[in-house]
Amino acid sequence: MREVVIAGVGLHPCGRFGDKPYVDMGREAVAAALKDAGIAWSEVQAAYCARMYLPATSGARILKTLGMTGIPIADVEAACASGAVALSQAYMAIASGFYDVVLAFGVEKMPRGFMDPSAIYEDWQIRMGLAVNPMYWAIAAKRHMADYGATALQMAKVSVKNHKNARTNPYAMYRREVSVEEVLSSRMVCDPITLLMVCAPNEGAAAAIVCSAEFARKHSARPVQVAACVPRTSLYPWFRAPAAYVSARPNPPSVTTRAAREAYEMAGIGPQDLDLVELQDTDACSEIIASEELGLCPVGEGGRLVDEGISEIGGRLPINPSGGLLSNGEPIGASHLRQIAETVWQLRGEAGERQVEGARVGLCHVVGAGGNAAVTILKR
Amino acid sequence: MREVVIAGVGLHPCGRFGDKPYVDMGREAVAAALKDAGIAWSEVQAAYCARMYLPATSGARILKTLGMTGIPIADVEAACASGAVALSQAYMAIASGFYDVVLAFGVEKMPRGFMDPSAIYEDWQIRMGLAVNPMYWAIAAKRHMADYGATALQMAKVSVKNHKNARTNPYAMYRREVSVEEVLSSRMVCDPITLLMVCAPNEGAAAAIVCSAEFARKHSARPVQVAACVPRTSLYPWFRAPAAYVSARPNPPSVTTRAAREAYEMAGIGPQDLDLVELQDTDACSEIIASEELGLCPVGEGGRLVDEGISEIGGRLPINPSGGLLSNGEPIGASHLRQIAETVWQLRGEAGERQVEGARVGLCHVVGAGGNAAVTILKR
Amino acid sequence: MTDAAETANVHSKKRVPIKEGFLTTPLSDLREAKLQGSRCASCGEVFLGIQHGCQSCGATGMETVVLSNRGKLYSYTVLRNRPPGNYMGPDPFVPFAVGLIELPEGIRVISPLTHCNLDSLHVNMDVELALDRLYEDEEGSEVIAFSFRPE
Amino acid sequence: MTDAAETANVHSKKRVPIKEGFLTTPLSDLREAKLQGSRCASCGEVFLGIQHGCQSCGATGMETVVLSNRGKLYSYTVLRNRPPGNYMGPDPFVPFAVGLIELPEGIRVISPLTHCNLDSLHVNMDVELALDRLYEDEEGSEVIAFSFRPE
Ligand SMILES: [Zn+2]
Ligand SMILES: [Zn+2]
Repeated sequence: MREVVIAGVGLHPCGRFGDKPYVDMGREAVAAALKDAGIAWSEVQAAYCARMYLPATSGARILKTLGMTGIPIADVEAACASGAVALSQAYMAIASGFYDVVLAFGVEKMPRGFMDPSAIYEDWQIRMGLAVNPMYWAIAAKRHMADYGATALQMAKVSVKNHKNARTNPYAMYRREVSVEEVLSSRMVCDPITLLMVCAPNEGAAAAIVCSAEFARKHSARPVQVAACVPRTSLYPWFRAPAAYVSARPNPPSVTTRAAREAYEMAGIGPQDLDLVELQDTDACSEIIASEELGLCPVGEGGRLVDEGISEIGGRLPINPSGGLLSNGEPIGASHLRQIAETVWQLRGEAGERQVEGARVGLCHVVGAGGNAAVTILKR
Repeated sequence: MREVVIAGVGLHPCGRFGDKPYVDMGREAVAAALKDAGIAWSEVQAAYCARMYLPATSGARILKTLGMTGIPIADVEAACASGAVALSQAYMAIASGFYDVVLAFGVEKMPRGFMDPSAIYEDWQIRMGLAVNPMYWAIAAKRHMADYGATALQMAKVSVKNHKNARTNPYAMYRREVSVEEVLSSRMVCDPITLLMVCAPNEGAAAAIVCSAEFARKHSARPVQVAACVPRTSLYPWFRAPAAYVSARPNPPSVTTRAAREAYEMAGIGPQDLDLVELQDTDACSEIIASEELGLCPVGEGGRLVDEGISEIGGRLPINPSGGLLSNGEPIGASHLRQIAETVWQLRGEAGERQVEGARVGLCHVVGAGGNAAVTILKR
Repeated sequence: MTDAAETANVHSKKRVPIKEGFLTTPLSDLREAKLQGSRCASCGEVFLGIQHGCQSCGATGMETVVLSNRGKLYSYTVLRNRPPGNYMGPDPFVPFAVGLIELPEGIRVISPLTHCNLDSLHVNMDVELALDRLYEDEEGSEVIAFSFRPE
Repeated sequence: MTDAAETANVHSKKRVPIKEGFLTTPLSDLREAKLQGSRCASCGEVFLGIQHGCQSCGATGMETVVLSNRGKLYSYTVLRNRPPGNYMGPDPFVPFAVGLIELPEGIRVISPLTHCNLDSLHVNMDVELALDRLYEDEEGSEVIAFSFRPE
């Protein structure tokens, strides 16, 4: 298999953009990635568009505005891991030699108001009031508190850290610092999760130009290697939306843990080698739990990472230097590729005030509906 | 690259199935394909689920009922070519050696009543009454008549042939023979297209177990080789739903023609080598035009294939021995894989009364919204 | 959900479960009906409702099993905002708790918690099943939903 | 679409095109307004409406171009059933023709055919633009749609 690199990345900011068409958002992210890579659109040989709430053939509709070059274009979806599916297909196509240059991009534009719960939940769940994503996070958080002593204060600190990191991220939705008191006293959503501890589904677009190392050498000044890209689904049981029940027997490793282990093995890199992590903080406690599942610390000690400053920029292992989902929201199709763009910039030393000094290896993680998760490891 | 084969196929019938959940339809097709292949679900290493109108993570929701084995599962979509995207991803994964056994399947279950036009069309097109798929086929047909003398009688004969072929296809939606007079006098939809000349979007599921030739040798008695699988998008212009305008300049080769040429080259097989073709007869004239675009006859002579009995079972080159979309309808995500299943059975000599004698090479073709088309060539 | 509906032994309306297969029948006496599930004959894993196959081991031999109406609160939260979509609970909205209930059959079920004081909930507390009419469907049948409440 | 609306020179209501960028402005006199498109400065391809880039060659330099109001009927059909969704035409439904109109600028546009006898249509016939009020939007503006009719 050939070495696979990312030659360029591009983002459309995360947020809410009213009537702005998703076609424009997607095109802007792709055009930025092509420019960053120094690669012409006509050189791209295939494209994968990750999206969850957009209509059929969104990818083709976006890309025709750059010129209809006749390449295969597929929309792909795996809930919160959609972007990782796009990236992993591009990875496979490049590593195997099928193609030299592939576009992996993701776009999301939510319908106005709340997400349609029927996209995920069954009718009876909606009627009984169980179609509430933060409910699952909160129930997991409450048990983590009971089992390991995680605290609402630790969760608040996670939120404070991520909001602080986002201050200088021009693509983040929220760029305002918040205090521990503000987080704890913000409106309760699902105990113990307050409004400032939870991420919002929103809009955005992200793109990565994936190519062979050989091709990149001729075009890109600063390619970043894709050392692993591992999307996986959960073994039974899966406790997260839209689960209705789970096993009370000892559970097998979580899908995040399994994806991470495979990624570490594929990359020949362990958690101790990581310089930064972008992970799925759909809520503040999810950062704590995911840190443990990814092997960044022993099980039950995720709260210490923020208590001891380890996960801050400047700490031993910065987590979510971009501000994470808490500050960027979750433009679902774009979310993993947004993490990828941030990590590429970090590894190139281009992250400005939120730069993790000397970063050489970064991990990106997503997990969500349908038991989908993915771990990607990038290195320079 | 390694040789890629289909070790087994399975179908859920095409039609309308009321409240039957898509999860059950999909599971039944997948279970049939596994049984046909003699391969256990636990041996499958990755899965691609093609679907257009179903909700997020449909693939994972269907496959968890077979047991959550933790493999990567992605939903893929490219309008009418969705199934070909699933198959081509499986092909790439096997050919490159990433995996030995991959499931490519497709499922569709339409919402009750008509398809939601906003999945394809823009608001202004819907308001002006332009969001009508058969309109595009009819406008193409009318011009083909003016340019080359194609006739409504030829179109009626195509419909008669395909309905006749479907008589003994247990998976077809319509299995009743019709007469030329019946076709011509059926309700006019869009001149010159009558109701019996047009296919219906409907429901169904289809699955193929794709694996390396080496793996198949140990499991499957009758593997069929995937000689080419080529999904492509159109160059500008693209005249088919939801196009609003096209160029009046001389047009480049159509996406069907380009996909076919690439498939022929990849397979080392020409149109003269084909023993049967399953192609996208969304309407009767589309069969005539696609025959020309696929190089089955010179441009303008597609009508002769049916006039002279060439495209009948027993003719020199049977087209749509399954009954085509006219008899099976178009369960969009499943449609290409339904063609694949039919062709696998034909190449194995298992197609019963509709068997094409001695068939060794078959071509499957789809084309639709977003400028997507695909050509797959199978051989034994 | 009202106490009146819960305690009514005699009723004239047809009753249907919120999801086919989730409850034992008949539903004429809601104090007698229970949650129903499927047990894998191969690995023993227990699931809620009717299952065609085992999500854990993939086996297809499944036995119907009646679930205990007493369990322990494995974890919980309180929903402070009206759930989206076609939520059938009280209007105007009243915050309510949702728990993950561990049953002796080896399954944990997500369920609303009713008839309880939101402030007195705690992990591992004993809870019991409560079946109540949630709404009336288009055919005029009473749709019966499940919840748990402190014992 | 009514002749009254078409011939109204004086109007008090705001008028907006069915799609932003499809028509020249102002829309005060519908006999003067025309279809509007974009021409690629690089390859010369012409598109309907505002384009950010050329779908044919990918260049980004696009010039606005006013499209001729006379063209030829390249092909057509007649819609015999009510279109799905939010179709704004007459209710009850009246069958109408749709054509692919070839304009001298090198573009063919899909357009309803109005003010015509459905039986007298033929390929290559001369047609001309007709702009009419299709409906009134939520803000009370007249929404102007395009069609072509026999010259
Ligand atoms: Zn089992
Ligand atoms: Zn151009």
